[in-house]
Amino acid sequence: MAILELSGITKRFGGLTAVNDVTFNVEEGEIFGLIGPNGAGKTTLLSCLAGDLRPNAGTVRFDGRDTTGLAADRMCRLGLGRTFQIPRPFPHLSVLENVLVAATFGDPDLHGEAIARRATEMLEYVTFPRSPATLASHLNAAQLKRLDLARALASHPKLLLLDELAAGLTPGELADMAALLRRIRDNGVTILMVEHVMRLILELCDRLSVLQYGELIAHGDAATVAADERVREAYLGQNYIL
Amino acid sequence: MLVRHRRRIALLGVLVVALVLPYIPPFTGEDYRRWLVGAAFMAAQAVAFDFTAGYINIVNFGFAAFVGLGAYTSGILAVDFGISPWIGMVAGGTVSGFVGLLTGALTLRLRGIYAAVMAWFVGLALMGLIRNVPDITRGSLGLAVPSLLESSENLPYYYVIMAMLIVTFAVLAWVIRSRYGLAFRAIGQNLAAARASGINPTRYLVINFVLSCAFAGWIGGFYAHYYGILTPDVMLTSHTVEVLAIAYIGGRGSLWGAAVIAFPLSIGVEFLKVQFSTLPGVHLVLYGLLLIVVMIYKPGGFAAVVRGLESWLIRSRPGDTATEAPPAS
Amino acid sequence: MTRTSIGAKLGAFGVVVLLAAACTDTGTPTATPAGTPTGSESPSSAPPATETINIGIGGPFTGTSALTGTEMKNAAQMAFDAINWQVGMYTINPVYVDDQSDPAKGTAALEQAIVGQNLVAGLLNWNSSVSVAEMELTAKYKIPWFFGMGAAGTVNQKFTGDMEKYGYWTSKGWPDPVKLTTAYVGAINDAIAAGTYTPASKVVAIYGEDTDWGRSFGAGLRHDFEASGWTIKSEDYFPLTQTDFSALMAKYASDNVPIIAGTSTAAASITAFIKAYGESGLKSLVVADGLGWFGDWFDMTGTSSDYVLDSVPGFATDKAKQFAADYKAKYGSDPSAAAAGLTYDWTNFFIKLMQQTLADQGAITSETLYKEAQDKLWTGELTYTDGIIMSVYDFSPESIPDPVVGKGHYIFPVTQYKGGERTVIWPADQASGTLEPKP
Amino acid sequence: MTNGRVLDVAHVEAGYDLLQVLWDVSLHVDEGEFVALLGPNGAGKTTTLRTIAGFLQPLDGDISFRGTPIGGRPAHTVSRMGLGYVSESLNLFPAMTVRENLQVGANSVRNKAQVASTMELVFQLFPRLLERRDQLAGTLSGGERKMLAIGRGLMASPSLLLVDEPSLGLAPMATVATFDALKALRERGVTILLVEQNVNTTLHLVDRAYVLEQGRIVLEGTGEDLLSNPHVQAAYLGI
Amino acid sequence: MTSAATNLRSVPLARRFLNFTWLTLGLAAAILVFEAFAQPSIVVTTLVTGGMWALMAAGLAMVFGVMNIPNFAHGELFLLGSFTAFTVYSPIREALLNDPSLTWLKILGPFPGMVVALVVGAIAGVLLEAVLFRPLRRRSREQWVMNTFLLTAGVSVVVINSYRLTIGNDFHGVPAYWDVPPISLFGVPISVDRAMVLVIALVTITLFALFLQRTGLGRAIRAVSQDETGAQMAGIDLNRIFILTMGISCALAALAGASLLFLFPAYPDVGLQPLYTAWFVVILAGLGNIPGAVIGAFIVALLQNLTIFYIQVGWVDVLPTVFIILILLFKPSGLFGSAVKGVWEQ
Repeated sequence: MAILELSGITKRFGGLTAVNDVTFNVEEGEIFGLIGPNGAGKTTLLSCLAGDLRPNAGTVRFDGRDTTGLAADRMCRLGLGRTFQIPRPFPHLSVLENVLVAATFGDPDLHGEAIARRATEMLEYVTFPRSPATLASHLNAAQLKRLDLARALASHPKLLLLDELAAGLTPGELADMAALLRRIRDNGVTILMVEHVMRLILELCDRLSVLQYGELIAHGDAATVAADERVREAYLGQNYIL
Repeated sequence: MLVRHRRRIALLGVLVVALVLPYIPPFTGEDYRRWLVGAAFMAAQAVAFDFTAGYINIVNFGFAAFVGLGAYTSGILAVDFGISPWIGMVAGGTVSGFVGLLTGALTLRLRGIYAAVMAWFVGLALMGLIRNVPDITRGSLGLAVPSLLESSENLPYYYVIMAMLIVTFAVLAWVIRSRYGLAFRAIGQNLAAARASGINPTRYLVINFVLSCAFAGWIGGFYAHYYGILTPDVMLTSHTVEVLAIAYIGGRGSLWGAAVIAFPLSIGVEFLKVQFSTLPGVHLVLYGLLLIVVMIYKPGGFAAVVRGLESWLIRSRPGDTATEAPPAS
Repeated sequence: MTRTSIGAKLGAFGVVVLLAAACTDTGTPTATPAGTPTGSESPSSAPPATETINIGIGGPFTGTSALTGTEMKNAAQMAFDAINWQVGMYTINPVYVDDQSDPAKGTAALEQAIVGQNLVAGLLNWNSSVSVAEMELTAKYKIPWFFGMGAAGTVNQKFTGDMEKYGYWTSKGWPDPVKLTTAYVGAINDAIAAGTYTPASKVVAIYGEDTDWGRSFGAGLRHDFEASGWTIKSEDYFPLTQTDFSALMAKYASDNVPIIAGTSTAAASITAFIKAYGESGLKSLVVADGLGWFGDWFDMTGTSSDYVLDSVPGFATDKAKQFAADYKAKYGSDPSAAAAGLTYDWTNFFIKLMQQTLADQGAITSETLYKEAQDKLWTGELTYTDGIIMSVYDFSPESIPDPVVGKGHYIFPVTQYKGGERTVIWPADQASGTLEPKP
Repeated sequence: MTNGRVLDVAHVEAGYDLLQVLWDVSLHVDEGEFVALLGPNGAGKTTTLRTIAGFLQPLDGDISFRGTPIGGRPAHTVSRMGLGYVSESLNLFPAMTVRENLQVGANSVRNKAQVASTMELVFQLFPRLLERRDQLAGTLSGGERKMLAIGRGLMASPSLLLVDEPSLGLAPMATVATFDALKALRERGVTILLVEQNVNTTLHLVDRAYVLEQGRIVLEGTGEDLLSNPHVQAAYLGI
Repeated sequence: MTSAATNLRSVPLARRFLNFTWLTLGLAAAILVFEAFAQPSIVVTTLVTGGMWALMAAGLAMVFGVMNIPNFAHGELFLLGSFTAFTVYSPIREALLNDPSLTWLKILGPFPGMVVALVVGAIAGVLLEAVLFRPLRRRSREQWVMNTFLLTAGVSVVVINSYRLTIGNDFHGVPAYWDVPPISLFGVPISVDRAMVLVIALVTITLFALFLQRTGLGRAIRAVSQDETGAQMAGIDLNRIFILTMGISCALAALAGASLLFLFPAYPDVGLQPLYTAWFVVILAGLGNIPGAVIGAFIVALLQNLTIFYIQVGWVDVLPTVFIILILLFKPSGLFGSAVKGVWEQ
């Protein structure tokens, strides 16, 4: 069953068409990859389906209902968790409070003691390396990414949108992250990830879509897409050392 | 846990001091008691102001206009309809809250300085409106308003305004400790992340504005029936600056900082004014300088100084390892 | 949330420190206030004083009307200087009550003065809103206050509404402006009747500063003009500080109004208004009540003020000119007749009242002063005729709290300007010329 | 005074507020060299560059540029001495045209002819910028912005260019183009200190490299040496 | 791209409403402009008052754009300028009164005051930066915009009351700079003083614009306004630019005060009205947008004059304010606002 169905999504900014007639489904329980060169419209597409932007045309169906144009907070409460390309913490709240915000407002089913419990659990779940009392403004980039992830999970999402979560991680950290994402998926959360790091994509994703100049140019399982001549040509380039 | 318990006791202590203050010389004098009324009036306003400025990070630069709107509502109800000031004050709060709702909705899409200036313009427009409908408000002719109490003593008024300060503080502090407070702070610090965490910013922003403005209007009603005369000048920007100065010197985002510092500050200003009566305006110069020095050297205000002292005391007493307990749970 | 415990203690500490400071203040005698015998001669020349009484002098010494307040303070000092701050065996100690044009600040200052410095009585103030708020305090402490300049009808209503209580605001230094507008309308209507002035239409544009004074004056004009068959085309009230009137003049030109009438008490504002009128080339007849209050009005307006109507004498008599010169010598600026001149007269009236009280009742206290006000002032028995602005200052049971307005009392003939000179044009028995329309 | 030593960083410690990031970092760059600073995220690479460029005060240690100590000097002075810095976030002037951005880059150069010829050089290096010279920087694509940032860094004719993560956020194609440009620069004799995530590509490109881990230099060597270093292979190359 | 503004704009109803409102606003604007031209006196008055607000607003906009300081004390520089001009011009005027035959002095007399005011304003600006903003910047840049807003509010209180204490409350003005009969512009009589204000404003603003566009220093100022770090990388000394910016901005305000002395005499509160109006202008135009501020000044002047002309002087603050609120509602960054420096996103 598809948890997310995009059909004919188009988003224009003035004269520029950032996303043009994009259609694909994300199946429940899979890890779905969205790749493409810079400026291809990946983040815009993500914003359209997370409720930050309203598409000019097309519909978004999430979890069986039409959610086109619903605001981001509504989407979150419906079960859509997300992380940002550049992490966005609440700088003057502690790490725990950061996660508490999402547990309190992101999951309508959670009440009372359970909220604090959820927040603590999520920090443990992502193996957050520092004290929960640390102020978010004192964290480094990698820790902020992890905090973003914990916060996204605290709203008990059915679908997780990850925007370049792996950017800037070392190979060692990358392996940890891959394991963590797999564990999240195994716990029943569907993942849609936008990523540049091909190794992670190829390793994790069941299926891939490739976006270029706002249009889908390839679609399918990782091996097929990686082998697609158009993709290699347009996206990977010739002399790139993988 | 111990820390928070002690904190409550300390605040209660301050409250008790404030309540018995009119019986301690020289505050037994009517003139000092009037200063106390003025101080408590400023404190209540500053608390309501900080509720917006310190949490959702929007400075309501038209604050005085909301105070004035409440005052005028209550005053007009009393003068033209003979409605009891007690009810009028609540009505004033309601009207200010309603206009706060509209202003909150207006400023929704704006951040930082734009929202502050937008609120300022709303305030200026309100003042202009009051000024230009003299048939209703008497404009600059001044609206004479009946008193709240029979007595012309300051003491009962002091306890009325103290009660209003306590209610304002208690209600707003309670809201801050609830999930609403968490939402306010989240919105104030990162709007996009707050949305992505399931917070509907419209809702909380408007709730915050409505509450703050409603209390401002209610407190404004007290102004009307204490001084007995209203002119559009109550809505002047300079009055907002006075409240803002107290809130900031008290420390943004603490509520209690503003409430506590209002007393020494506004009484101190009156005191200076008497001391320097030969040089009218010196007290304002000193006040301005204090504001400048605080902004440059202690932007966290009084609350930050206290927190610094506190953590210094805690550190210097190793036995008392009070870990920072997570709030709002 | 926030950490409070030590914060709270510190707060308490702050209060205690403040308390201590305040205590030391009340423990020591109050610092001698400003201007106490500033210009006094050597103390030995005065008879030895046996008692000091504190007299409040109100006014907006800071804030937006500080210019007026400062002039009032200076003029009052000059009046008291002249008697070396002595009335009989009493030495007068002035307590300056700075209301900042704000009822809240004003009442705080006044209550501090009354309680902290034991005022016996007080005089003067400027804004009506402050008057209304301060009336509560004079009633509460039974301190008689004299000649408050807050003019608006609000003060009268409050006074007459409960004279028992608010009678302590014994008298106003300025009548309800409504009473002052009749003269202009009379002058204009009489000129039309006499055929010396033939306006194209009976239409008026009213303007004024947006204060209690300006609005009351405008209301008076509206009432009087409408009563004699005129139509009001527009009414504009501007801030006290407004100096740019070009758009307003464009409007008058477009409306083609034959008469523009109004007032402002701010020198900068009214002179700018007249200047803009001159530049605009309008032919309308202008009533600019208050233009002549300012010593150097003609320097500021030049020939723009030609054919403008006004009804204030400014410093007309030799005595008044002497005062203006003395004032300028002492304080370095030109006084206005409205603030400094009237204050000087009212202060002298107050001194006379104190002297009379001492003579009649043998002591100067709040009670005797109030009784004197009731017995002699309100009845019109006690008047002041040595003024530099008005010939007679007096009250009557019908007029109080206002002074008696009218011929031989608090009123001025309507004058018309030309080349900086004024010609009295109304009432007829005092007139030395007739109303001339602008050619 | 070693001849040809452009940059000498000796025992530098640095950090933010209460958080120390660098411990005893020593490195040097010689005339004409292409040196890389590698390491995992959060190791302190950017902090090192920021400290050298004068945006951070070192807590301890010495930094000298062509023999002159520059530790703790404000950024603009360091820049004027001939040390160019291309930051991770580029810091372009979005509402100025490409040409104006370059002109500002030559802010400290008084000689107009020299500015013109350097701009010529930048346009040769990045023909794309020439095409877009009158376009606002804010409207450029990611790769073009990178080029502009490097171009701006070259405008003052620096004798050393610090480049922070030129591949960050770029699609592989654009990354390749950027590396090509760096290679070309190097061939023109510009001394470069490069910070990179992309260990494999970088090591193929540079003369020497340092590996920074948790605020300390742990390895140093030529590109080839490090490529064959077991630690590097295990931690960064995934072999 | 994911700002709050775009979020809300994505609601369909709001969008339709928005289009509708733009249409209405546009229509209203067209009618207003037409009305204005039907009355040449409004056009002339607008040009003159717009010129004065432009001088004030350009400086305010620049300080915000470059230094992120919402200067609440901008009006006090106006005061400083008018008092300086008064001090310098008074003896000149005295000389003219004694000997009216000095034609050259009659023509050139007012200029020394303006020049000195310009210099004094610049010095005051430099002092403000050196004594207040630099120490604050060094300590913390957190909440910078609001902190400096409050800081300048404090400066305003201190300056006004210090002026009151030392110089007093008197109005220090001159009846006219050039005491000659009014000239006629489009058939509307206008005093030479007012015409000169327009000339001075236009010349100053043109020079200022050329300075920003064509000179290296001007480019450096713009560079700092767009990216401080980038500017430092290019060897620009921020402190010098800040001092320069503050100096120029304050000099402009002081020049406005000086050239308007015949209309606004020097007194403690004289700066308030110009300050409010300048704020109107920069908010309407978009904070930090200097050319926008110049255009905005004329728009605000038009609004004010139309209000006076067709309604009442009293509404002169209310109606333009309501109009600005409407504009902000649908264009949160102002008429010409751009997202160059996302200050409101902080």
